[in-house]
Amino acid sequence: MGVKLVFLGKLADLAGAPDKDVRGPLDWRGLLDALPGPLGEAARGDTVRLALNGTVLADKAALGAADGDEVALLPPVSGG
Amino acid sequence: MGVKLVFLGKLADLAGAPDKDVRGPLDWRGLLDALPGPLGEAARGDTVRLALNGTVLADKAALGAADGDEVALLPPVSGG
Amino acid sequence: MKDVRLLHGDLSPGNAMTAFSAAHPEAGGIVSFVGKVRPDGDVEALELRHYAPLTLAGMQQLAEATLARWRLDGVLLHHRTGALKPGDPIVLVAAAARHRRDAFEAAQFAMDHLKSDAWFWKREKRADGWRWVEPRGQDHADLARWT
Amino acid sequence: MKDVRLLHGDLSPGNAMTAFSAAHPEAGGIVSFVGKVRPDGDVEALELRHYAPLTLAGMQQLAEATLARWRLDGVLLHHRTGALKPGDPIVLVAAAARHRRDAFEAAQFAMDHLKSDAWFWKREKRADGWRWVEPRGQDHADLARWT
Repeated sequence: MGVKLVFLGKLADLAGAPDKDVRGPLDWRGLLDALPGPLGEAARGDTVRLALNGTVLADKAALGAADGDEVALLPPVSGG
Repeated sequence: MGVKLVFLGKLADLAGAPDKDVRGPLDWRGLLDALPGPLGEAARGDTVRLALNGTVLADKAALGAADGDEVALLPPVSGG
Repeated sequence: MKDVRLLHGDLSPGNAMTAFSAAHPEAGGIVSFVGKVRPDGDVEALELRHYAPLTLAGMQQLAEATLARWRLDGVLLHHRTGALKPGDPIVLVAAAARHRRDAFEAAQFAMDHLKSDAWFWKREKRADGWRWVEPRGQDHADLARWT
Repeated sequence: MKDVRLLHGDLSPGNAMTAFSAAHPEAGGIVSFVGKVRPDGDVEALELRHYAPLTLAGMQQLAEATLARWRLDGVLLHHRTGALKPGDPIVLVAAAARHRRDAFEAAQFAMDHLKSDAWFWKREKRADGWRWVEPRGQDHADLARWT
């Protein structure tokens, strides 16, 4: 059991899958290393936020995930 | 057949009836003469408007009604 | 498209909105307002009077003015007259539009005018008898927003 | 009172509004907004995705914020997720209040936030395939009104 990355919206298309398991522990640098090309670029963008186990992070660079955690990558939303 | 006066809202209470026939022709002065005490005072008030045959008069003093016409006295409205 | 009615009998917001929505499949958004006789306080009954030569024609003009001012697919104005009891719907206003902001503003515009600039007279019965209602200061302020 | 739902199946505005109105007999006015998949243009299908750990909780917080900001008897937020086709209702927002101005503002506040500040992701299918939708400039402007 590693860290589960969940890709929302257009990020799922870039990832080619809705989620992906990576080995923990995982910090912001490790996350970017785990994301290939366009997906990593998107993750760096100001409009993409991160949630760790259902809590949105105020500062993405403060990510600290361990095995069993879920990290969601949240691009700009659009509802209604 | 005279001029039919129609009293709306609280004016019907003051008049004691929803309408009243008076002899034509009828101008603004004649209308006030036809309306006893509190009803005449109310008619003079800025918030009461007049309609002649379904058309609201811009100037009450310009009233000119003949036998067969209908003059409505319209106090402040309240809907919805 | 306008759907303007002066109703002497029951006003059914649910049925009216279902029909209005079906009549406007092209609209992305529909805003509605239902006003009811409030059952709180001590109001036992309410009576709405209108003046046939003016009231419906004035509502039609209000609908036209609303359609002219915003980009709408349709507008609905249904207003009761006659005797009502607490909880009864008095008025239903709806606006269908491509963009929701237009629909919200149009519905408020129409409602503010029905409240204090349409040919209705309303009286309420309380324990101490019937009393004619005049618009609140807030109603006049709401209306003045649009001028 | 708040009625907040994330719906995986059909959203029925008529039934939901009938129940909401019955749940708020004390309210003098109820404003509703229904947003539908527009059948104009060339949108063939629409998909709404959500993120379970965030979406419903965020809607609940939005309902609380709406109740805290205006004097309301109740607020309703129903939002679809999953696959939709043109004409399907996506979202229903309603606010019940003593005074209509509160209800109109609250419904707009809730809707502006659901549109561009709630955890949904929307994509549309046209002749040239699927495309993810981002809020319009107008949506951001509508949201900024409330800050």
